[in-house]
Amino acid sequence: MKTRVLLFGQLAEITGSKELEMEGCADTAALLSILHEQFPVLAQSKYVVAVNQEMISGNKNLPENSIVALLPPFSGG
Amino acid sequence: MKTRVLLFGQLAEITGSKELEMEGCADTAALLSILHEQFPVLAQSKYVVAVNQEMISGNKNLPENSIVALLPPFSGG
Amino acid sequence: MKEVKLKNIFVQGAIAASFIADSIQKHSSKTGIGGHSIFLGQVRADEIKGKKVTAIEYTSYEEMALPKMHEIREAIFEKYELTCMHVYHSLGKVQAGEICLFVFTSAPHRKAAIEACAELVERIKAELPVWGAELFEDNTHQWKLNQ
Amino acid sequence: MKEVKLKNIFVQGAIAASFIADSIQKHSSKTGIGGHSIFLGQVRADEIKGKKVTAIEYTSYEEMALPKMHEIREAIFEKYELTCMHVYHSLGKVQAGEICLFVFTSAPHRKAAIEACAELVERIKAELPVWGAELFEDNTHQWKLNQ
Repeated sequence: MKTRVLLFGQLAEITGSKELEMEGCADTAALLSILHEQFPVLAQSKYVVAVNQEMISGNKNLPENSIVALLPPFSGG
Repeated sequence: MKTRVLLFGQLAEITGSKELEMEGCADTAALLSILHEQFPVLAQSKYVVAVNQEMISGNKNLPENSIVALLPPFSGG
Repeated sequence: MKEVKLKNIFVQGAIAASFIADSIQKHSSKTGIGGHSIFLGQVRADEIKGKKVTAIEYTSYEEMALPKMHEIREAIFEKYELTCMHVYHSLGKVQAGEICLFVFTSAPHRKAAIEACAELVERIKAELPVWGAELFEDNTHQWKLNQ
Repeated sequence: MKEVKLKNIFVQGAIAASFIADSIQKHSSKTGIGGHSIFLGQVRADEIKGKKVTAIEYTSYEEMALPKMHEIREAIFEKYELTCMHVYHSLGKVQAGEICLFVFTSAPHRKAAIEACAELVERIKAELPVWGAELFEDNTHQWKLNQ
């Protein structure tokens, strides 16, 4: 089961990439736990999570080919 | 004792003139009473009075060469 | 007699979009500005008792309007942290669809610019001795009333 | 998948004053409009720890930003009696002194235009997934924080 992970702003700098592909994550909690382990600074960063362009709170199942986006605080305008 | 009277907007239409010169008016009450007699529609019109570019309320003495302006409701912008 | 040099806000006829653009452009050198707020009054082709407004003709008692505008300007600068403030009001005839009022405030932060602009518009409409005659197609007119 | 045609609000680089003028000019044919309210965001040359911001580089998650903007647009049209509404936001690099956000509302009466514009600006800043990196003279940067 594949998941595309998109990273924006400072989060892309922390991971060194704007996009990651992850395998075998059944839900967002599992996915984030792997990411936090791999990138400890990410665990301390402020961000919200969107699955398939919808903001979520709490844990969320990830169907095949989901797109998970990690969004740091917005600063447009 | 001369007083210049300036009329704006619809008030100038009522009097037929944007400017009048009046003689012997010691105060604004005297001046307005003469004007109201001469132009009865003016008496029924809404306006504020300025003497030498300062808005007044109530009666006000008129020194020589005062400029009295009759200002209908503002509608700029 | 006040010896203050009064800024003239009145322009003859409509305010052109290109004039507004130039005014915006001039602020690019003021790099402390973070936000601009602009209000534009536009002449509406209202239909009143079956007759259409084609233009508004503005007149003012300028000798009173300019000192009053000066007073408003000072009060707004006192109240809000602004970088600059510009006000232009048409005199004479302005056709329906054309701009008759241009209020422009700039500030380091958006809140001051937005609030100052809104307050300026209200004060200009309420306090400046300016009158608009709404002209109809048949050459009659009526005097505008501000809401 | 929504089948709504989403309006693109993003433009590459700064928003030119001439573009704003054209946008204003186009409204002269809409003679039901009585007032326009415009907000312009301008990049500030802030000094942070002795280093000057020379530009902001904007990025967005457009696939989320455009549906969100659509939602905001609908809500604002629902809430205020507006004739029209236009929003443009820069992506990529915008130099200090240049315009990065253009919000433009028009209505028969000023109150709706002014309030809708102010609310739009707040919602755009709070809800659109857009990020600004403040670039310094020495090629370092920091991520902007909205107030």
